[in-house]
Amino acid sequence: MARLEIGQIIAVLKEKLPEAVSEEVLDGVDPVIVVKAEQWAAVAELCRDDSRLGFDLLSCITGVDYPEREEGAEIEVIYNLDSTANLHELTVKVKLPRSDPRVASVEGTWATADWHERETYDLVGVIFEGHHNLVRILCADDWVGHPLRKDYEPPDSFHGIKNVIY
Amino acid sequence: MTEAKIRTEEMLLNMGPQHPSTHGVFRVVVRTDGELILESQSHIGYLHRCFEKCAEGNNYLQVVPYTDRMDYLCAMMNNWGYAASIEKLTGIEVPERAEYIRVIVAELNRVASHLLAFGTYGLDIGAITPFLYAFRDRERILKIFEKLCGQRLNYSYVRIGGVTFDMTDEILSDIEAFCDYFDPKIIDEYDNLLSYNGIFISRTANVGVIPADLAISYGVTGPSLRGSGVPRDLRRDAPYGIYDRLEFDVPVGSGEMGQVGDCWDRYMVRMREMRQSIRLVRQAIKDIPDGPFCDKKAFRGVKPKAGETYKKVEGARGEVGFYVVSDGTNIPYRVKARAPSFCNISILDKLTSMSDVMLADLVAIIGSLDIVLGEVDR
Amino acid sequence: MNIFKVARSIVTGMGITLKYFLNHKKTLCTIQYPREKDLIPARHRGIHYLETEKCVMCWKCSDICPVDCIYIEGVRGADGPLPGGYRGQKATLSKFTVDYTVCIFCGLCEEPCPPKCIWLGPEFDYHSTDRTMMEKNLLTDEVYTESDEVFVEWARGENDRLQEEKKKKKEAEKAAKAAEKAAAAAAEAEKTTEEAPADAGEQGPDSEGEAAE
Amino acid sequence: MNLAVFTTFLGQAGQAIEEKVIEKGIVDFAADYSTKWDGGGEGGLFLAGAVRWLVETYTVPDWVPLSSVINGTLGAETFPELGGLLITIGMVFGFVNIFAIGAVWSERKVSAHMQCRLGPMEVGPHGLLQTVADGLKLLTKEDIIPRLADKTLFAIAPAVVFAGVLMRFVPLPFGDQLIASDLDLGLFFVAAVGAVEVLGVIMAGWASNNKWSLFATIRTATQMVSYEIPIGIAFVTVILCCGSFSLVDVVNMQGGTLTDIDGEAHNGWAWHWNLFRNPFMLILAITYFIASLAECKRAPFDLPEAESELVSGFHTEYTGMRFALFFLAEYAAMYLVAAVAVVLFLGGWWSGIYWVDEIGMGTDTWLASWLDGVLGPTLTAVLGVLIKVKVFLTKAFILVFIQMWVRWTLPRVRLDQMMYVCWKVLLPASLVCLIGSCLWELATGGASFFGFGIVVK
Repeated sequence: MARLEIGQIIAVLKEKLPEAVSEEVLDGVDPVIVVKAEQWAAVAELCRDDSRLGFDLLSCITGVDYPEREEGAEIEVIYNLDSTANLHELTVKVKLPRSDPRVASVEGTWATADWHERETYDLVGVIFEGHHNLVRILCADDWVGHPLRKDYEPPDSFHGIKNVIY
Repeated sequence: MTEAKIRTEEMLLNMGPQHPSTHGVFRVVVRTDGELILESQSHIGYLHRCFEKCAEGNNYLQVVPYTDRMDYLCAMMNNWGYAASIEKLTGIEVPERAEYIRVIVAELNRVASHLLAFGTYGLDIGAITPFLYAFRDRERILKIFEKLCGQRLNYSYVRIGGVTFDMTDEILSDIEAFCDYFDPKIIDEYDNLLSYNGIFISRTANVGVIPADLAISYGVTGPSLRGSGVPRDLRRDAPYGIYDRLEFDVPVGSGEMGQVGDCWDRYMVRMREMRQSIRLVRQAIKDIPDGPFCDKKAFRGVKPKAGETYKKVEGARGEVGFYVVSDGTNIPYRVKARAPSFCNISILDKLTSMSDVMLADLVAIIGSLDIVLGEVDR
Repeated sequence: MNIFKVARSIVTGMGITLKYFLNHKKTLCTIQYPREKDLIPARHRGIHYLETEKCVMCWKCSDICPVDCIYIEGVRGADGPLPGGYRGQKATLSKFTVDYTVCIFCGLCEEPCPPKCIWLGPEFDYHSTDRTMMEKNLLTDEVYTESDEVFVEWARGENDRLQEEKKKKKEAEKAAKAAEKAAAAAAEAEKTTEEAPADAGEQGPDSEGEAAE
Repeated sequence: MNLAVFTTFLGQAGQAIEEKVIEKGIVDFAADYSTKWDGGGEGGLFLAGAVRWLVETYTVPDWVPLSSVINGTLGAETFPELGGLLITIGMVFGFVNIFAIGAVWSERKVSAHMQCRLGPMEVGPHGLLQTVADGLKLLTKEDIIPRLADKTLFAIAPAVVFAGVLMRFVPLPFGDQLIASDLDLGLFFVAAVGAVEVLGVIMAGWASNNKWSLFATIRTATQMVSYEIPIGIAFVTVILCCGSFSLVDVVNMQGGTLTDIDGEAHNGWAWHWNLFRNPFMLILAITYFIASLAECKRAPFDLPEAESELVSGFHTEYTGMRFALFFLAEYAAMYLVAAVAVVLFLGGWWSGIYWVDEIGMGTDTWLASWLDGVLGPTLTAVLGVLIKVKVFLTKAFILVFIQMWVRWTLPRVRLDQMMYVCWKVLLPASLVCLIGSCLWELATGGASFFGFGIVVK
């Protein structure tokens, strides 16, 4: 149980799942690894269960929409993992196509992913496969569109309530 | 009469969105068998105003007042979390004096927030007087903040590159006077009045027990996690600002009155944290250096280069995190706020289904998780 | 739980409240609000005030406003051609209002102001029974009323008219110049027998403009 | 009614009373014309007699519709006690209202002073009239009945609750001889009629058609029915020791001039109160007080109206005057349980100082004789009555203050804990006290803690 550097973390991941990590961005402000969408569930399990990694806390799930990017990787889902015992952290990205953003749900791995994934679905429109109750959480159930998509246009009215723009 | 002949009916009860014990517009649909809760389903979003969308339309500086309104009870920590993330992104060095001022105001704000948690928790359990005492003392802190930055709740005080106003000697002496007034005497009085009250203990001990692993899995952070016995405090584990230079303890729940991780433990962690916060404030006041209180250039506006970062600070309710994506303009491409209350309250449904919870216990559990709906719904 | 422990804790608690009850004159911490008022600190961020005579109408405050609640209209220029308008520094203002149904009292508008003429004052109890009455006219320090609106409407027209006039004047000047040039050119053309290019290209409005909002 | 007729009527009545008073003297007049309010004769109330006399003497004029029926049924011949009744009802009702107004005000003040506040300060000096203003506000409020409520039950429930409390005032003394009706089974009546209040609360919660109110209703039913048992046992113990169900008898055994089994007279002092009659009584008094808190739904047993859980519970749906009736009933019940505690344990109207107690009682103590000399016998008698009323009310008000004090200090218990306190703490404790008191009485031959047995005068 010790704090690992990002290189060591990647090494552990590659040792177990050599194919999973598709990209490593280590020169940014935070080091980021990009994981293939279809491998993400396995990576998540590994991150939590491997005692060297011990990422037991999922801090945050962020969905970002980049409509100008190349086809097939416009939507990024970013997972911020944290270890309460080892005190290291990891940022994992999954890139998804904008037309059909689907990624495996990790609510079985971290229970907190339940609400975070619902929120990301609600606001960015990422579909988390295997989530037991993927419905809107912050917006109303019958809201149309995903507000944090860059091409989102707010409706003029909602159930007769006018959208007043100051 | 055989058992089959007794027919009981389950009742679907709608608690909220307007209910005094949900601490805001939070709705729980509970299925009850008499007073016993069989299952609950939380509904949030009544206060949703899409802070993240607002942030995409404003420049980096203009987002600061929006962060105030997330957790309006400890706005300093939200300001700090956001400012720290932008500072990390741009590489702005914060002046030494500003770092000390930040610690002072953040810890005072933590005390104010915990005081409110203490008061409203008393109110939830049925004791009204502690609430008024807590508000009396919180008022003193708010007065200091008002003197310092002109506002009582939505400070917008901690900003990218420093703080808005300089700390004057008069305010420092006010803070010192508050610490002397508050620390041993008043908190002891609170403990005698409520914490160790027999009825209070019987209402909160062994109620809503969150085991440590479950708490971590549900992303519970802050005092609620420490109540479960996990000594995780970002001020110590991932030091930011000048916290690595200051001495403080991390109180954790130990199951003094019942099981580890019950409502009483979570409550008591807050009470003990207040003492630690006052200790931190005293140290910071002692060491505060002279110098500039802000980075003037950063104050005029920042334009980080393209990149992204996640920065977390220890708020009064847990980990306040900001994931900021910059595309090189002066307007953030994406700001995602990780609100501690959002994760903390998500455990509620699990808790009600896990053990026998009565209607009055549900109130106690929600109160002990200390949520702020402005933050849950953002 | 031990019944005597509970009883003792109850007695302790009741002792505390009794202590407060008996010393209530000393422990009193409230004030009788409308008659006694608390000291408002100097940095308090309340209702906006504007020192009109300093205003240069730069729109920096309305630009920085995160909720866009500051509305400014007027004419820029040192001479202040708008009759009845409020004279600022190098500007004549017809409208400078803050909508308090929108304002969040963040204080960001104070900082970028070059002459530091807008500031948030100690007043905080701005109230009304009508949402339309929640807009404050900083020029008069009063509620922005319909008669103000009438003036602003008129000023808008007047502004347009002034600009139009200015434009016309300029155009006329230009035309005159062009005509002069044309005449000169014609005089020359007479020699060269070429047509003078008569171009009165429109010049952008230099420094006056209408408030964008 | 014709104004002229009315003024003549009043004038005649006044003249007649005046003549009578002159003829008989005030004391005899009162003694003649009031039976209920005048046991001892000298302390009787003039007003009671006057009204009674009016009802007896005057008949409704012929021009009033149904005058013959009224005269036949309510007139002096068929219903001779009407005057006393009216006065009694008026006094009790007036007392309850004035007490409620004062108690609400003092509850606000007590809570405010405990919480470093001032409380109401605007209406009247120190906000004294605030409650009156609030009452007026409640009166003028719209009376809302939810569409899906059971309208009949919903409408009558507040009245039932209020009547349930008001009826319990019947056998309750306010001072020596000041009692609406000294029932032989007074304590039994108090305990029995208490159930009417539960009924009213159940009606209110059920008829509101609100799930939260229903919760409150069930809580009220469990709570009040359970807590009647420790209260009943406390009653039984006192009845066993005193040998009488009558509240007046119970009080009379705790002070004044006491007669023991041998017929010997003793001076009554504070230590002759039931509270000190034997060691078990002291515990019993505490269990009774705790149970009475639950009985009148006060903190820490305010589960039926737990504002942080049920949001005021069974009266959530009530507005205006109907809500005010619940409110009145709550405060009346507060006084009632306190007054019963005073009667049972704290010596009723006896101040605990023999000489003070004997003022106006016709005995020859130094204080009484001195006062007789200074004021004359009639005024001394009146003074004696006033002192006793004052002592009784003071004791009751101190208990009411303790109720408020407890409320503003303690958190609320949970439902199961409330039942635990009742069935596993209070019930065994009061049963032990009952048996203990019985054994004590047997062992000492009916003698009290201080050596001599007392019998009813």
